[in-house]
Amino acid sequence: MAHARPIATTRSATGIPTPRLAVWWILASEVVIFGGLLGVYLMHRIGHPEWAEAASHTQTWIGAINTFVLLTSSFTCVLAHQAAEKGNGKEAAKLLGFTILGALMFLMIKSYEWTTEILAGYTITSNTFWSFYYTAAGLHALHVIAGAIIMGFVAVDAFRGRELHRVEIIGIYWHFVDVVWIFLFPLLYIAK
Amino acid sequence: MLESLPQASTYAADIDNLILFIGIIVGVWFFLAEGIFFWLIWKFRAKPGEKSQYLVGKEKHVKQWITIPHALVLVCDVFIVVAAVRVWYDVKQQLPEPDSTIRVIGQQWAWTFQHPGADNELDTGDDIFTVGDLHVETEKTYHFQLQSRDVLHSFSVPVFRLKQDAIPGRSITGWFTPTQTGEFDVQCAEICGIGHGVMAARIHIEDANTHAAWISSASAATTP
Amino acid sequence: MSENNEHHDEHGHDAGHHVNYFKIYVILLILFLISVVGPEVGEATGLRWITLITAFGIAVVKARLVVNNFMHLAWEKRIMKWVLATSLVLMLIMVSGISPDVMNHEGQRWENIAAKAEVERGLAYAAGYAEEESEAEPEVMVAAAFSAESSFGQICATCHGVGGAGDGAAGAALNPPPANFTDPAFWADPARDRDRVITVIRDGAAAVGGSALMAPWGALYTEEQLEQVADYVMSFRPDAD
Amino acid sequence: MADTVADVHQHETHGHDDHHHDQGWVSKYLLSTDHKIIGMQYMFTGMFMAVIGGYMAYVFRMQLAFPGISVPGFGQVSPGEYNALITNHGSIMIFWVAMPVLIAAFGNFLIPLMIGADDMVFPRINRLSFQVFFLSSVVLLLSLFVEGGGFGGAWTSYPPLSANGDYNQTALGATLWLTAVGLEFVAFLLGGINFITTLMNSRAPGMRAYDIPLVCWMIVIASILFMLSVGPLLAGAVMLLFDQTLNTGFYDPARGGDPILWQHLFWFFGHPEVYVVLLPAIGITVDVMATFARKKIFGYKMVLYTAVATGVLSFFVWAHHQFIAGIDPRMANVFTITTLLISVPIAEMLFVMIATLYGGSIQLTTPMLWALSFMAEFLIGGVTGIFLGASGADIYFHDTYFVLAHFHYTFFPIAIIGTFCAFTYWFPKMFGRMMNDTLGKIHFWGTIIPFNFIFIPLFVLGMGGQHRRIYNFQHFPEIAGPEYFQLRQLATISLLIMLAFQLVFFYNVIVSWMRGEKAGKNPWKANTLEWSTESPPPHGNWPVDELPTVYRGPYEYGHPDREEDYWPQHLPG
Repeated sequence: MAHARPIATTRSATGIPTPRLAVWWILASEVVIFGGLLGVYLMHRIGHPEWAEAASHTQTWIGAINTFVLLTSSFTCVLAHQAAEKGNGKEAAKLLGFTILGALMFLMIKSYEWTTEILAGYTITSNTFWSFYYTAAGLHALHVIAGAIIMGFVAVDAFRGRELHRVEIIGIYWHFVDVVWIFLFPLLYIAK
Repeated sequence: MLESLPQASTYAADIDNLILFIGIIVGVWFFLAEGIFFWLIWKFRAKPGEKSQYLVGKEKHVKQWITIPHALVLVCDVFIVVAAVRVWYDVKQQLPEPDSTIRVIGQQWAWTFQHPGADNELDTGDDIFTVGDLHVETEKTYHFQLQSRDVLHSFSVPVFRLKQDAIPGRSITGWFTPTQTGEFDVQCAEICGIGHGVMAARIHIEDANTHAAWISSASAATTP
Repeated sequence: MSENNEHHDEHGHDAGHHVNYFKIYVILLILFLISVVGPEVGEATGLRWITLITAFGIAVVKARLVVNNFMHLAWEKRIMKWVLATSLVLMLIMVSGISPDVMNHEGQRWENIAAKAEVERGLAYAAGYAEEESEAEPEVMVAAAFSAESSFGQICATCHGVGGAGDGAAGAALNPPPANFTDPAFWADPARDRDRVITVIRDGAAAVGGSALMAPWGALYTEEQLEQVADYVMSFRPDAD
Repeated sequence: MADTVADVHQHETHGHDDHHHDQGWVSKYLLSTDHKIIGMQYMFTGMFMAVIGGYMAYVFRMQLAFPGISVPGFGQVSPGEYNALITNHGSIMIFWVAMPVLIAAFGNFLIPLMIGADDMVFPRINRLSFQVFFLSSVVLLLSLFVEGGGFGGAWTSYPPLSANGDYNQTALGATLWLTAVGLEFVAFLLGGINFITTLMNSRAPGMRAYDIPLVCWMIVIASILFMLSVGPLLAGAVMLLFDQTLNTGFYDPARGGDPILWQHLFWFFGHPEVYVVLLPAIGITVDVMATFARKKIFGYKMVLYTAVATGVLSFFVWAHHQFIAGIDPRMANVFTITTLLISVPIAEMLFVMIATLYGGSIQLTTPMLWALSFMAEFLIGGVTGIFLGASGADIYFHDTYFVLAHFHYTFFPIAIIGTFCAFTYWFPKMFGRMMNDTLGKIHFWGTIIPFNFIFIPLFVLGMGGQHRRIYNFQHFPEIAGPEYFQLRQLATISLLIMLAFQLVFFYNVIVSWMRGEKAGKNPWKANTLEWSTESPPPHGNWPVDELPTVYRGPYEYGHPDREEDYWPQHLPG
């Protein structure tokens, strides 16, 4: 739809372009959401040494593969930003496509992991460690899904050479999702 | 209306005095501020042909009108904090040697009281359980262990000026020393479901003889 | 679009920083390997600090690398750094305010009995006492010698009354009102036999189609105790001897 | 910068015209992305919810004053219904009245107008924000009619009562309530990002940070506070939702959870939330006071800095709501100190308000009466808060009617007085016509006087040990005496009078809207930018090539160099 962009959107009193300013604020609010959840988890984890036993049933190598996948997708995402800055929309779209592929791989591995765990009897109600495990990883996975969908739209636009600045915006968001996983990985999988 | 409530514990008067102390401090500020406020409204009401003054509020001698009261508020705060923390420490933090220990258990929607019975020890065979009636002896120091079976409750005894939430899974210890005989309300002060309004109990503060008589009669009733 | 032009002007600030993204990526991968291998070493050698540093220390380094180089926060205006730092500091404040109550299981004049029991149960289970797994007896909070009468007096009587007449203090507010066990009409229904009384006490009245206000109490009693309480309830029956 | 803006103007001229004509009623009023329409949508939804909240107050006040009667328009109140009424009254008044009206409605309406922009920076996100908010209102109202009735676990929703249907007997109502609150938070996160970025980036040329009207600053500071405090509660709400629906044990002590945790998460948000609604109200009253006292604010920066200080401090005080809730008693001392510290910036703001009157030329118009009464009434709320912040006194006062009266003396000035103040002040700008001043004053006195007679008796009752959320006091002999009943009846009758006077307001709005005197651009002779355009402002606020430029601060009243006693921000020279 032909929607006129208000003049307000084009002003930039801070020197930060408005979309990027907004995404930083979104990230600030995400930091407190994940920070709250992980902070609460951390307090429980320290207070409950017996959770080490439950945590030993998580599959570290799957978590590790997923970390690798997300790191790589972050890498392709930043390359897409580089391409977009040079005005190369097609290249940016291709790299964003790789990033989306990374997201899908992450989700597939995640579903496999959860399936095996649930089949082994570790469900969200098994004990509070598992409740935290599924809640935190699930909230993160939701962000992965949302990011991948938005990235799809951005990639299509970028392919047609439109709205190239959005590549950077979705990139910042995507790296944040990666950063959250960087902390989730040791918290849920490694610390025994 | 606070004065119509008896002060039936050792710290009830402390809490009332603290409230009075804070009341005097904030009362002075309140009437001063409202007084000046209404006086200014009257004094500077719009008069035809008179233009308002242009005051920026940047010069130091003008700013004083804000900064000095500002500092005074801070000083008053310090006094209030000291007074409040002293009372708080006395009621909630320190724990005098008890003469007896009782257990208070909240559940939807009644209070169960576990009295130590004749041997003055909890969790023995002669403990006296009552629902809705707490019997204590005046001038004796009691510890209470507060527990809950289901949801949050709050053990509130207005005449003691005492209140403490009961949390399922936890045991919270507190103390009181009754100073006056009589029969008073115990309330639940934390919403606990549809029966919250009926979760009442009575505290019976008795002198030594009456209390001993109650213990023997209650023991006789529960242990056949 | 004019916006894009302006956008690129604004973007001038990081044009001068040609980050070698591939280099950063390789460093991240190396750090990632350390964070996987390190804890294994830590566990094998029993040195807990190795685990903590390699797991969490490396995570912080990795996050910094991503945030600074991929998200370009390093070249962003100072205000956004402050905003993000503030949100992190707030989380620290939150955790330090909450942890005395939630992380600890006891403190001044309070004790978290349930959490302690949970820790103990879990540790015992982890230590390999497999038999503990078989439904460790749920703790009855009032650890006195069990008697159906006193248990009824403590728990049931709040609604059903000490005499079982449905006249307990808490019962007055309930709709439907609590059952009156001394009323012959109540027992007139032949379905109300001993098994059903046990079921209702254990699983709540809703389990047999009754009011949800009669809560399930099964967690409080062993099967044997349940029967005793049920017998005590049955003893209110007017035609019981 | 100026060149760039001019370029953009030319570029955008075309776009706006395209957008403007041939709009149906639906796309103009329901699906509009215009910030003014969205502001109105928020305001009317908020006012509708306020009517529902007021109706609830009427029902349970009747039950308290005349226990057991069949309340006209409701019927007999059962304990479960009573709990649902007080729970939803609290939730509605804070989340669905104070926030949408003060922040979202006036934020949407005022921020672009006051900073000289043609719209919010993300108009479609803005619309989405309202749609999510509207959905949340619908879900909340639905929750009142599901099986078991509305949620009755108080607006604080403490688990285990809220986490388990066996305990609260309103399993579905509780889940819907929680969902509604969660959606509402999402709506305000979306709206908040819009307010913040708009203020930061889209100011008119020449408008420096200290030229922004305080009300805009306050709404944005409030949005930032909201954004940074709500995260942990959102996470906590997901956990509570899982406890309710999936049977997890986050708050179940028997399974390694902790009920205290929710209280911390709730109040870590809940206390900043108080300032989230307070700051916009202060901004509104300060603006109105400056206009009608014809005075520059006595210390613009002081107000701004104290607002920021209040915001920062508000993150350190949350546990004063939990002094006796079972937190470690040593922590209470820390929180007593921080809580009393917060009285310093708040007192300073009120001092500034008082000092602003000095040397003024005070016109007692209806909006000014509201602004002045805000100061007078809020002070009562403020000083009674000291009793509750002092841990020792809180042992007695916690969860009594004293607390209830205290926070109504803060929230009523904020949500009701603040709203009426802003509404009567900006009504000419919103609808292009003046409100009837006589009717406005009748409404003012008919609201303020009964208001005090509702809550002063409740202070007294609280002192007497009457505690909250009890549907009938007959089981507590000490507080069931006739003198207590007289006070309760006094409060209830005052409430009825106050509610009746609101009809005057609605009558006034409708009549003024239809046939009020035409307002013109600047009926109050005020300085800020919104008064430099038509009333009501057209789509795009100003003609595209006439967007204002700012030359001075917003409160230049009574300047000695000028004949008129006001000096609008957009006039050069």
